[in-house]
Amino acid sequence: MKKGFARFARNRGALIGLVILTLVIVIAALGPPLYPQDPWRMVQRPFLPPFTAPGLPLGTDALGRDVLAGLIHGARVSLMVGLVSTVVALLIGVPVGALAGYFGGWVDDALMRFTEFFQTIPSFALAIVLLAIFQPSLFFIILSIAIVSWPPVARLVRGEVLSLRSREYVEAAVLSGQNSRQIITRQVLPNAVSSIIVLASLMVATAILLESSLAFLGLGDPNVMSWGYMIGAARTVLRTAWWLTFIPGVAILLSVLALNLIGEGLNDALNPRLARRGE
Amino acid sequence: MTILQIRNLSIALPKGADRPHAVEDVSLELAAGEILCIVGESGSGKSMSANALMGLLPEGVRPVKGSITYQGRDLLQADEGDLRALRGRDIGMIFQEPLSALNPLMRIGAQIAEVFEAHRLLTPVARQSRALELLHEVGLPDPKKAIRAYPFQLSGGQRQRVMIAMALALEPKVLIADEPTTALDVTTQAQILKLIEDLRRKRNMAVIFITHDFGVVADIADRVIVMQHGRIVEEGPARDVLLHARHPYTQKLIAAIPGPGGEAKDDKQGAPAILRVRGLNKIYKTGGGLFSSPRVVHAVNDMTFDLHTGETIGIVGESGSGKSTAGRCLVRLVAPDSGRVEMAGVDMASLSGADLRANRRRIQMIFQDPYSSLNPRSTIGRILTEGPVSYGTPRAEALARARELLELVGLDASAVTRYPHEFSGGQRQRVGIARALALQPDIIIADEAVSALDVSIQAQVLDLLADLKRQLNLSMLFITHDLRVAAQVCDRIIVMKQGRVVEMGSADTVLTAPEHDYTRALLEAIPGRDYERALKDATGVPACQS
Amino acid sequence: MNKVITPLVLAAILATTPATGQEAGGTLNLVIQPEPPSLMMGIVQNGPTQMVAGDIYESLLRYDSDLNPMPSLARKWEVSEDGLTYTFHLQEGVKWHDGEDFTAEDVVFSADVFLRETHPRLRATLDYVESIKAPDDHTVVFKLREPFGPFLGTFEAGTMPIVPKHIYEGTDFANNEMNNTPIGTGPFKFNEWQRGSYIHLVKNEDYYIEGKPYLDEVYYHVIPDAASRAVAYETGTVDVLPGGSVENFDVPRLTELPNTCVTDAGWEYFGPHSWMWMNNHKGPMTDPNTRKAVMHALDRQFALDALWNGLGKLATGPVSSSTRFHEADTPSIAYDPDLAREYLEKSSYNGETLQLLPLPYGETWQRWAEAARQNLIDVGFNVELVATDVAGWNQRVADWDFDLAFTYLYQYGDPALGVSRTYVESNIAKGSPWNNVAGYRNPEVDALWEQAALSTSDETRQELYTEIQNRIVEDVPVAWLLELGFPTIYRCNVQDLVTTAIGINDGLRDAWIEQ
Amino acid sequence: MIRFILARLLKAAVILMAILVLNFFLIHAAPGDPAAVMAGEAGATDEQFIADLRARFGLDQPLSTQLWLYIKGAAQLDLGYSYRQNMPVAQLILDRLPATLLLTLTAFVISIVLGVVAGVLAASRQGGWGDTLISAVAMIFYATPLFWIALMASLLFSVVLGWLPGFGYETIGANYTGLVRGLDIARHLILPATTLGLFFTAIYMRMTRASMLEVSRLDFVKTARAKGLRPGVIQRRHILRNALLPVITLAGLQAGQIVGGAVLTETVFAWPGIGRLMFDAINQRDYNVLLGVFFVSAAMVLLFNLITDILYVVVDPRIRIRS
Repeated sequence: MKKGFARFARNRGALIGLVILTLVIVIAALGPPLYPQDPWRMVQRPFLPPFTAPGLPLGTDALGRDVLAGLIHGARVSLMVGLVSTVVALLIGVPVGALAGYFGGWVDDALMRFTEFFQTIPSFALAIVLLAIFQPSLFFIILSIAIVSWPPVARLVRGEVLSLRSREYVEAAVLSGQNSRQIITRQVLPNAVSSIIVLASLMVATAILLESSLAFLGLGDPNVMSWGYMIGAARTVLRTAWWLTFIPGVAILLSVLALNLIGEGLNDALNPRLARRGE
Repeated sequence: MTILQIRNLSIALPKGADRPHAVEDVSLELAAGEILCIVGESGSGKSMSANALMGLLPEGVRPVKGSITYQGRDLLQADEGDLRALRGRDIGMIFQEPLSALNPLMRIGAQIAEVFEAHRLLTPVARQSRALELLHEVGLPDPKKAIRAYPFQLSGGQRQRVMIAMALALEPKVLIADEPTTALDVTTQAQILKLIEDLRRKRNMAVIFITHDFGVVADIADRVIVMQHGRIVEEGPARDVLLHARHPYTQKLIAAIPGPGGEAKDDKQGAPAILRVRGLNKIYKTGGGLFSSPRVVHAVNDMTFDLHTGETIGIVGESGSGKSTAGRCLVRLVAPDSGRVEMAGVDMASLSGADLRANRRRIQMIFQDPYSSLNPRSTIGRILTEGPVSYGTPRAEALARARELLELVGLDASAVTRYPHEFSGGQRQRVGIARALALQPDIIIADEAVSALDVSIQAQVLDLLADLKRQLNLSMLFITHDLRVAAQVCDRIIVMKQGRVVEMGSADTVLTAPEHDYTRALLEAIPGRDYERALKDATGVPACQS
Repeated sequence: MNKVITPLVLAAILATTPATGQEAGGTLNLVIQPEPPSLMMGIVQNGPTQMVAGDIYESLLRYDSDLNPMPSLARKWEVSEDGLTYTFHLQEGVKWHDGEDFTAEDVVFSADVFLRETHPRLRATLDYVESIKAPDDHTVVFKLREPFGPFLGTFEAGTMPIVPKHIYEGTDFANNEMNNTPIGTGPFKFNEWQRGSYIHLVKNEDYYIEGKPYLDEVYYHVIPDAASRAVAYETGTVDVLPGGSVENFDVPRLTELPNTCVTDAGWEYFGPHSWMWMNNHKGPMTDPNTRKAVMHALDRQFALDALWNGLGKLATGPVSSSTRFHEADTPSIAYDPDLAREYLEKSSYNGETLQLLPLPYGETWQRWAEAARQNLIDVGFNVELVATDVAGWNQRVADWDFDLAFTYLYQYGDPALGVSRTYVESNIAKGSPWNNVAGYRNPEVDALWEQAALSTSDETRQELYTEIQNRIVEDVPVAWLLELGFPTIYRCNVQDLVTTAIGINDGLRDAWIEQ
Repeated sequence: MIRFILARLLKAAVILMAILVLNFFLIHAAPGDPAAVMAGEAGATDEQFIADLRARFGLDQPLSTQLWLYIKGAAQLDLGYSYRQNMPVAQLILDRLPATLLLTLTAFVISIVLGVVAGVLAASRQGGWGDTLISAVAMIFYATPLFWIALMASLLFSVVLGWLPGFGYETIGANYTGLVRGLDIARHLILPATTLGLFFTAIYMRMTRASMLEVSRLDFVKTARAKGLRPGVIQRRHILRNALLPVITLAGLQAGQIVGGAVLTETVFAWPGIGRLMFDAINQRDYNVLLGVFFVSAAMVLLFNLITDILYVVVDPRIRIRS
C-alpha cells in the first residue's frame, strides 16, 4: 500500500487533483457553517458583477442572491450527489457483476442480458425519463443517476471476477471447503477492489456531470442549491452575465478534473496493468 | 573466426530495481558457425546481454560500460539508423513465445515480406515467393496455406518455425534465439532444435542460444556460458562445462536436473486402492449458438485407474492431452460428464452440496503457478487456516497448526503474518504445499507443481514432496509434462494423449521399455538424453543423487 | 343595441393604414415557440398554432386594442334589439386557398358542425346558440336561446376559425389528411413545414383585399433554445421575436440593439393574468387569514422589475385591466410583510411545509417561484418547491394536489368568457387544471356572475362586475400576481406588425417592411 | 460472417422488444397524460372534452391492451400516432432522423479521427511536453460539461466572432440547392458536431494513447524492430492497428452516450433532430413519440454496436475466421 501511495504521489496530475478535491471537500464540509449566508436569500440588487460589492465577493445572480453562498452550498450537493449515486451504483453493479462472473452459465447470461439491456438505452435519456416519472427530488436524482451508471460497474466486476475466479487460489479455496459467498467476498472481491476504486472515482466525476446536465435541462431539485442548478439558472443570462454561468462551470470542471486526475493516479498506482479499463 | 565480440559489458537497471546492474562486466566472443549457449536461471541477465546486441533493451535499461564489436564497429556507439540496417540483415532474433512475437492481425506472408521491405530488397511479388521458399525451408507442412494464414491459425511449433523463417530471411550471420523452445511441447522442442542445428550447418551461421535447460544445452551447444546474477561464472566448450563443471553454481544446476533413479520404486500395487477411477469422461463444448455448431473437445476420454495408498502416479502428457482436466475432475473443480471417482467407497463424481464438501477435504491440490495460487490480499496465516476453519477447527488451533506446517515445509513459523508477495516463487510453492496439507488429506494432486520453478528450486521442492509423502504416508497424483520429473518421483506413470490414456505402467517400464509409439516419441524428444548417459558414466551416479 | 358598427371600424382601419408608404414585397422571419403540434386551428388552438395559423385561417371579425370588433370575413353585421339574433354579411369574392369559393355554408359548417365537436372553449359559448343559418351565400344568422353579453367577442380567429366545408364534411376531422396542409381564406398560404426547423407561408395572391398582404413570404423558425432564439435575432436570421420567445432576462439587452423596437401591445384580447392558486379544499390555505398572509407577503413589484422587466402591471384582482369591465378600485392587496405576519399570527397555520408548484414554462417562472418562496419564508411560512414538467403540473393541479401553485390564464376580452370560469362553484371538478381549481365557493357571487353574463347592457354589466370584483378580492381565494406583459421585439422597419388585440396572430395581413 | 450478423440482429431484435415493453411501463408510470396537456393548451375547462380526447387516444383502454396494440404495431414498424403532433410517429422520427444521424455520425467520425490522431501523437511523444499538452487538454475536455462547452462555443464563435452560425440546420429562407446547400449545412454542422465530438475526442484520445503504449510493450513490436523496420512503419502497421481494437470496442459502447449527448447539443444549437424531439415528447407526455424515439435511439445504439462489431471482425482476423 505504501508503495502504491508512492506511485500515486509520483503522478503530478494526481497530486494536483488531490489538492483540488481536498479543497472542495473542505469547502463542502466547513463552508456552510463558516459562511452561513442562505444561498436562496435575495440580498442585493440582481446582476452585481464579482468584486464590485463589499461582502459579496462573487456578486449576485438574477434574483440578487449571493453567488459565493451558492457556490459553497453547491459544493456539498454536487459532492453528495456524486458520492451517494456512485455508492448506490456500486451496490447494484458489484453484486450483479460478481454473481454473473462467478457463477457463469445461465446466471451470467441472464444478468448480462439485463445489463446489456440497460446499456443499450441511451443513459442520459433514461435518466430524464426516470426523473420525469419520479419527479426531480434529490433522492430520485441520485437514484436515477445510480440506475443509469451501474452497468459499467457490473461489466468491470464481472470481467475481473471472471479472470480472478480461474485463479488457482480460488480453486484452492473451493477445495478447502469454503462456500460461494465466502469465496466471492474473501477471495475474489478483495482482489477486484483496486479496479473498482478507480472506476468509482471516475464515476463520481461522471455523476457530477450528469447531475449538472439534468439541472441544465431543468430536472434538478428546486429546493437544493447545486452547481448544476446555478448553471441551468444562469444560462438564460449567459449573454448579459456570463460570469454566472462561468463560475459554477469552472467549479464543476475543477472538481471533475480533480476526480479524473485522482482516478488516473489511482489507476497507475493500484493496477498499472489495467491502465485502460477504467474508462 | 570471431564475428562478434562483447567486452566488459555492463547494463544498468533503472532506479528502484532489486540490483543496480542487469549485466555486469560480461565479455564473450562468438565465432562464425558456432552455437553459443548462455545458460542461467531467471534473473541471471542472460536475455539482457542478447537484447543489448540488438539495441532492443527495455525502456530505462541501458548499457553503461563496455563495447559490442561487430565487423569492426562498436554497436553501442552506432546510431539508430545503422543499428536498424543491421537488424534482420546481419543479426536475426527469435523469441520464447512465438504467439505473442507475431502480429496477430497480419498474415504470415506479409510479416515475412516485411523483412525484405525493411531493407528495401526485392519487389513485392518476389518477396512473397521468397517467403514461400523460406516457409518451405523451415519445414512448414503446407507453406502455400501457411503464407495466407494468421498466426492464431498455426500451432506453437509452426509459429516458431515462422519466426525462424523470418529471422533467416536475409541470411544473417548471427541468430539470437532467446529461449525459443521453452514454451513448446517436448516433441516440438526436439524438432525446432534440430531445425536450428540444420540451418546453422547449412548456412554457417553463428547462434547465440539462451536457455535455462541443460538438456537443451547438451543437445545443441558448441560452447557454453553460465550466468548468475548478471555475471559470467563459467565458460567453455560444452563438453567440458557439462561434464566437468568447475564453478559450484554450475555444479548445483547440473545436479538439480531431474531424472530417473533416486530411491528404489516400490511396487505399491499390493496396498489397498484409495482412489478408484472408472470410465471418467469430460467433454468441452465451446462457442456455438443459434447459428454455429459448437466445437467439441473430448478432454478426458474414458479414463480408468486405481491409486493405491502411499503410491505416486505420474500423469504425463503434452499440452492439450487432458491431464490437468483429469486432475480437476477428480477433485470436482470440474464436473465430469460420466464415470465414477470412488474414494473409500464414496463416489466423488456424483456427490454434491454438503456431502461433496465433507469428502473433498480428503483430496487436495498443489497448483502450478506460485504467483496466482496464493491470494495476494490474504496473509499466509489466513491462507493456511481458512480451510480448517471452514471445516470447523477453532481459529487458534488452526493457526497453531499453520505454524507447524510452515516449519514442516521449511519456512519460518513467523510467516503467518506476512503476505505472499514477500516470498520468492519457491517459498510460495512451499506455502501452497502447506495449504494442501492443512486439511490432512489422504491424497494430493500436484498439478505441474514444479513447472514454473527454476531448476535448482525445482529440485528442492521435489525433495520436499518426497519427504512429506514418506512422513505422512500420502498418496499422490503427479501431473506433469516433464517425463524427467515424472521419472524422478513416480511409482507408476500414465501417459495421456488427446484425452486418452495411451499407456500405463510402472515408471521403470514406461521409461525404459515403452509400449506405445507416442510414449516412445516423448522419450526420444527429451533433450540431453545422451548427455545424461555421459554424465552418469563420468560421475557414476544419477544426476539427482549427487 | 341595434348598432351597425362598420363605419366606425372602417375609420379605425383607415387610421392604422396611412395613405402612402406601404411597400410590397419582402420576407418576414419570425420565431415560433414552441413548435406547434399542428396548424389546423379548428382542431388545435394552442398559442403557437394560433400564431401561425392566424395567417392562414380567418374568422368573421377582428378586434382592435380596445376590443372593438372590426370586419374580417364579415364585412358588416347587425345585432337584434333583444340580443338574440346576430346577422353577418360576408365579404364577396373570397376564395379558399385551393381555389374553391368561400360561402356562408362554410361558416355554418364550421360553427355548427366542426367546432362544436373540436373546440372545447367555443363549445361552451355555442351552448347559448339555438341555430345557425345561411339564408344566402353571403349571409349568416346566429340565433341565441338567451341573451349572452360577450357573444360578439367570440368571432376571433382562434376562437371561431372558419374551416372549408368541402374538405372536412363527412370526414374524421381529427385524422383528416388535409390537416397537414391547411386550407384557409387568410392572407397567407401554407407552403412547407420542415418539422423541427421552420414553417414557410407564402402570399395569397388571390386575397380578397386588393394589395394585401404586402409580404411575399413568411418563415416561422423553430429554435428550441431560448438563448439561441436571442442569437437568431441578433445575427439577423429572424426579424421578430413574439412575446414569450426569449427569456425575460434577455429582453433589456435585445431592446438596446440598433433598429430594434419593442411593444407589449397585441395581447389585449387575451389579457394574460397570473395568480397563485391557493388550495381552498384542504390544508392550511382553507383559512382566509393564511391566504391573506400569503397575498401580502408577495413582493410583486420586485417580480415585475427583476423578472418581467417592468412590462405588465400589478394585478388588482381577478379581472385584467385590458379586459372589459375591469374595476381598478378594489380592496388593497399590496405587498406588506408586516401585515402578512399579522395575518399569519391570527391564522391557524402551524408551520406545515407548504408545497408550491412553479409553472413549468421556463426560467422566468422558476425564478419567480424561488423569489416567492423566499418572500413566504421571510414572513414565517415553510415552503417547498415541487418541480414538475408540464404534464405533471397539469395532473397535480387538476387533482388539487398542492398548497400553492402558479398559473396564468387568458381572459378573452370579457369576464364572462375568461374570468368567471375559475371562480364559480359549478366549475369545481377534479380533472382539469383550468377550472375553479382553488375551490372557491360563494353562492352570492355565483349569482352575480350569472346575471352579468346574461345581461346585454354594458352599464348593468359594469355594475355587476365591479361588485363581483370587490367581493372576490375581499375573500382572497387566490393570490393575484401580475397582468403579464409579453414583449414583442422586432426590427423597427417592420411596420404595422401589431394592429389588433391579438397582435401578430393576425397582424401579418397588414405588416410591411420598409426598405 | 452472415451468420454472425444474423445472430447479432436476432439478439438486437430481442433487446429492442424488451426495451419497448420496459419503456412502455416506465412511461405509463409517470403522472399526467397527453389528453390533459392538450386540453390545457386548448384552454379547455371541459371534463367531457378531456374524456373524449382520452377515448380517442385509446387511453381509456386497459394498459395491457394498449401495450399489446403498441407492440403489434411496432412489429410492423408502425410506431403509432402522435395525437399531439397529429401525424404518425414514424414519420415524425423519420423527418428528424437524418439530422440526428448527420450530427451524431459526424461527431462520431470527428471524435474518432481527432482522438486517434491526438492519441497517437501523445503516445509517440510519451512523457514529452507534446504528450503533456495533449493529455492535459483532453483531460479538461473530458471534465467539462457538454452543454457548457456548447454554450461557450456558441457565444464565442457565433456571437463574439461571428464566424459560424450558432444554431439551426441550414440558413432558412435562403433556398439553396445542391452543393451550395450541402456547404451551408456543413457550416451549420461545424459547431454542434465539434462540441458533441469534443468530449468523445477526449475519451478516444486517452484510450488510444493508453492502448498504444500498452501494445508497444508487446513482443511482436520487438520482433518488428528486430526486423529492422523503421519506427514509423512499426507505429502504423504494428502498434496502431492492434491498439485500435479496444478503441473500436469502446466506440461501440460510447454510441449510446453520443445519442444521449445529442439531446443536450440539439437543444443548445437548435438542431432539428430526434434528441430534441424526445425532450419535447417527455415534457408533453407524448407517449407514442417517446416510445418511438426510445425505440429508434436504442436501435441506433444497436446499429452502432453492430457496425463496431463488424469493424472489429474486419480488423481482427481471429474473430473473422472463427465466426
